[in-house]
Amino acid sequence: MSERRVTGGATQRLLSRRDRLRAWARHHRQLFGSTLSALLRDWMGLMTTWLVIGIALSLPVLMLIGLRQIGETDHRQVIEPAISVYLSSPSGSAVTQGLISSLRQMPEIRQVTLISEAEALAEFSERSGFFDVLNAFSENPLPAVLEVRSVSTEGATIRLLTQKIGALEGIDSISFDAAWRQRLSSVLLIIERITLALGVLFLCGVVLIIGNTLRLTIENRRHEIEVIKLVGGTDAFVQRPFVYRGFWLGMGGGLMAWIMIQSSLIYLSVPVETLARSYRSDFALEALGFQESLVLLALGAGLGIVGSMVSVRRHLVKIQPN
Amino acid sequence: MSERRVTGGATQRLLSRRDRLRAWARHHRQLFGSTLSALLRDWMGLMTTWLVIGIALSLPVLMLIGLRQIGETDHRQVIEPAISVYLSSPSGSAVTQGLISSLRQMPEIRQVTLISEAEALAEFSERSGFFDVLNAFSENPLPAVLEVRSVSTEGATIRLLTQKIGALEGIDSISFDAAWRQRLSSVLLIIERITLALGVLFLCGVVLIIGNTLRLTIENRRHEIEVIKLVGGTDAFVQRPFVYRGFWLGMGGGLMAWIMIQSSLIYLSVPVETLARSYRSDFALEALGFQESLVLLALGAGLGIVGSMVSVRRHLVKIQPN
Amino acid sequence: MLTFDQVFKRYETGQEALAEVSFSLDPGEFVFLTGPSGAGKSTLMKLAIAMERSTRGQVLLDGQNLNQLPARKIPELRRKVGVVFQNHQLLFDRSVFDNVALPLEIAGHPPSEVKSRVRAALSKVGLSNKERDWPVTLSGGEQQRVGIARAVVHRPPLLLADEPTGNLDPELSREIMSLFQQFSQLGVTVMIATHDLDLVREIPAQRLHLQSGRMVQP
Amino acid sequence: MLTFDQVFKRYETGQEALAEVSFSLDPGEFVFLTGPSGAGKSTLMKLAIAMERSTRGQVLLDGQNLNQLPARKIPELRRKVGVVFQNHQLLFDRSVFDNVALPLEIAGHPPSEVKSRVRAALSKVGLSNKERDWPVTLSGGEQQRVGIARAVVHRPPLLLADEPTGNLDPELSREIMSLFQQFSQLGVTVMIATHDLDLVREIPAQRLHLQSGRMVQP
Ligand SMILES: Nc1ncnc2c1ncn2[C@@H]1O[C@H](COP(=O)(O)OP(=O)(O)OP(=O)(O)O)[C@@H](O)[C@H]1O
Ligand SMILES: Nc1ncnc2c1ncn2[C@@H]1O[C@H](COP(=O)(O)OP(=O)(O)OP(=O)(O)O)[C@@H](O)[C@H]1O
Ligand SMILES: [Mg+2]
Ligand SMILES: [Mg+2]
Repeated sequence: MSERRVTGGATQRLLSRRDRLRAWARHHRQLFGSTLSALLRDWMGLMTTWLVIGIALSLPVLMLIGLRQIGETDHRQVIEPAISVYLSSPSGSAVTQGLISSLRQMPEIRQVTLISEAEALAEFSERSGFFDVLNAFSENPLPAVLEVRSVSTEGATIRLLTQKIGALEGIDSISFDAAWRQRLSSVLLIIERITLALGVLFLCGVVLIIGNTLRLTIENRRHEIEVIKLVGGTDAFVQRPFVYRGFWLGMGGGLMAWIMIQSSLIYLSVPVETLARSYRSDFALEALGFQESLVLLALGAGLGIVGSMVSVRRHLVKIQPN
Repeated sequence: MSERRVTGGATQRLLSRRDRLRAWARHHRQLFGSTLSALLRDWMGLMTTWLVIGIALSLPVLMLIGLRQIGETDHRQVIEPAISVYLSSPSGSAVTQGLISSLRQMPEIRQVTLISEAEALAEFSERSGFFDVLNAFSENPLPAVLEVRSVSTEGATIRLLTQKIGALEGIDSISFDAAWRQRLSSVLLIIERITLALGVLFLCGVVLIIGNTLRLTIENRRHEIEVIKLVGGTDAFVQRPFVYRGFWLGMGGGLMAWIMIQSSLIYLSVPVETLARSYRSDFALEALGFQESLVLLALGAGLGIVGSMVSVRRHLVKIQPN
Repeated sequence: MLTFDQVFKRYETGQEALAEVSFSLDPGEFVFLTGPSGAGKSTLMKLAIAMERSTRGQVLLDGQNLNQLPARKIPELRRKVGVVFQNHQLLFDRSVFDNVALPLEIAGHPPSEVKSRVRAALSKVGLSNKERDWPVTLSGGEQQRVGIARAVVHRPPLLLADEPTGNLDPELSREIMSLFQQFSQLGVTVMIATHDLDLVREIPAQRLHLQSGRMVQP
Repeated sequence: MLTFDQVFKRYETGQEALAEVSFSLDPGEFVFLTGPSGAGKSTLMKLAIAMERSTRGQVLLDGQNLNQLPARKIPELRRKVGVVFQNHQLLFDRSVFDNVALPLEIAGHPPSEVKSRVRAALSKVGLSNKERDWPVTLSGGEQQRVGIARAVVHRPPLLLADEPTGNLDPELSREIMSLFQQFSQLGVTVMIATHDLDLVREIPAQRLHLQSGRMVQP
């Protein structure tokens, strides 16, 4: 199991490959716990770092959740260009039925929804807020409307489609609410820009923070590193604890982010739902699920390891005993 | 200028009060520069810390700017309860003129604006997006409207006012758009909550980060502190460099925040103005002025000094030579 | 100048380092402190500069009872004492000059005076040419001499030296000892902890001997 | 075991620390390295464990030319050498046991073996009862002995000791020296830098003498 080598008469026991592998595994096992408890000894610093990382992780994730939720509930209905076709005949008429079926046969069209005269009135008074005024009319002045959704979302294609529909029979007029779409897309543009910029900024920030924290730790343990190198420690041996520290820093940061995200979602859910209700939308903030939580933790841990890789080797090489 | 004291035959020159004051001022002058250059020597760590502090400072400030801008431009018009009074007589009639003047005499009413039938139609079609439909009417079906703004913003008072107005002549109906107000105020509630929570969180965060950075520096200079204490350095002497370090950390963080805020405002101004224009609002993001910039820097520096006060003394006392 | 009265010191670990130690040094006196490794020599010196407090008994320095001294008075006290530490206690991120200047800067002496005094102290220990060097680039003995220069630069009335010649060759040791003797002739009280019995024999001075924390006849 | 061939060392500061140093140590040999402070003794030892590289000339350890050794081979080399450093180089946040265990843990020895070997080494330097203590709570001489225990715990074929008895009383110094002699009798090559001429005289061993970086007759 182990060989003995005689060098100049002295006996120094050399370890076999299997022994060294065992030692390697032992070192990893031992570091897994010992680095965490070393970090916990300075719990105030650890909490600060975890909080900073947690904030840096949770902000872009929260914004992503917001965007995703918008996408899942209102987004498609809201941003998808709808062509409103005002009919010249009543909704029940044969002309209208013919129109609907010919529209449904067009490959460019994804969906056709009929909004009857009564529905149009309801929606109309709802949106404008002038309920009382409409009561002034003895009969419903509004026509029935077809809401047509195209397959393409591209402006030029839709304009062509509008012309094609306009040639059909039974149509009074066609409107394609470009102005309104523009507003919404500029809101979404802002949100997307912010999310993107913050996301990139903050993920880089996390790597930077972890790298920097480890750099300070290395600086603090300079003497220890020198001594270990003096008595024959390899670079890998010296580096290993810092990789584990990076892992714990990122992991804890991920956990903090998880706590912050879940509590923000709970904290915000009431006003957001009130708001959504007032628009009669079923928009609701959902907390993170099990899988998503795992992804978040893994993201944190991964960034921690990346941060340690980025920073540690560079700084360790510079430390040479003298 | 200086006295000589003989203790057991040995001569140790003791310094006069004036000399000591000079030495004190010299130490401060010297530290002002030397702490900054010491920080700059570890420029990567310094930049990271400055960036983190900058982000922590700029986020709540940006949100505050957003809130303030909303308040200055649209806010008052938007959130102030407007009572819409639909008239039974045309806008030019004597009845309407009488109604307007009697409303103007009411002390509870701040402002009365007449929206003629034509203006109402324009606004109506604008808001609802159903231009085409309204063209279907041969004559304008809408009545003239008075927009009445009350002095009070309180719900109950306004309801009373509504009843009082309802008793007047020449009125068809009155509406007070409570639902819409509710929506807006819930949006603002969310924003305010977030700003408040983030603001408190982030300012505490800055103090914590600075305190923690200094703690690590102290840890790193433990030996130096021990030696200085051993050769007769007072606690104040030992503490002084760390106060200056705190100052620089906070100051630099404030500067970073300033850069981030100004560039975010520039970066966001285009989409925000596009959006505002689409609502025909003159809402615009203004960059920070000279005074505000100074306040931001002072805030940073102040938080830095607070952070150093909070953390340094506590940690220095614990370091005793052995 | 320095008086120990029935001093007893037990560390928090339970280790008893000194027991019933009594002695008194007059101004200008020169004494050796000897004893085997772990006898309590360094502990005795730590008590004299309030790095540790005695468990029982009184330590008096320049008339002040160190057991009753409030913490904020300690810096002032330490400025009266020059100490050569067993492990040098140099600052490795400052030049030799700045290391030696430290006691003067803490006391607030003007730069011109600092300069001339530091140079004088360095030349006394034979390191005039190393003024701008960094401590890491010095040999063990050179570092030890920087520590000696720092201990004497502010001309303290009491000088404590813990193994000041441990890393020096016999010739240099003799030079440093005669330097200490000169100080003592100027009225400085000097106490030197050492293992170098050759030197102790050569120099006619009182000798305090510790054995397991007790003062015994050598 | 260790060969210096026309070695010349100039530090980056321009300081010339060694010039034309040539010597060779056979396995099991026991030599003293003497010379005044700053003569280059520590520099010579630093070259032997690749802490510094020679400016000119060859250093060979166990047949390997250290000037041509790639950086990743250095740890392996250092495991073959036990070094007692002039300034101990102990880790103050680990217990005495863990300090001594360090070379074994780096090499990956199993815990049970680490335990028995560390205890054996500590008992050889007379510190069996200090196993769980922290280095700060030790006297200067005790710290030095921990450094000695760490240097011998992994039974290296080459032992370099830089001023190992600087903080020890004469009696303890003699014990430590006889410990080193025992090692040498077991085949370990031993080189000891020292100022303690009494000890050098007492022990019949070859003596290398440095003077301003050159090897001269003592
Ligand atoms: N901070 C401490 N805590 C606990 N025990 C201590 C501490 N400092 C010293 N000791 C113990 O007290 C005893 C006396 O130590 P001291 O350092 O005074 O010895 P010394 O005479 O200076 O020895 P040396 O000549 O080896 O330096 C030793 O056994 C040591 O282990
Ligand atoms: N890292 C370094 N950079 C520059 N010069 C150095 C360095 N280390 C040592 N020196 C110089 O080289 C010379 C020899 O130093 P070395 O440490 O080898 O002496 P030494 O014989 O061990 O002395 P001592 O007995 O005092 O320990 C000294 O003049 C020293 O100032
Ligand atoms: Mg001692
Ligand atoms: Mg040396």
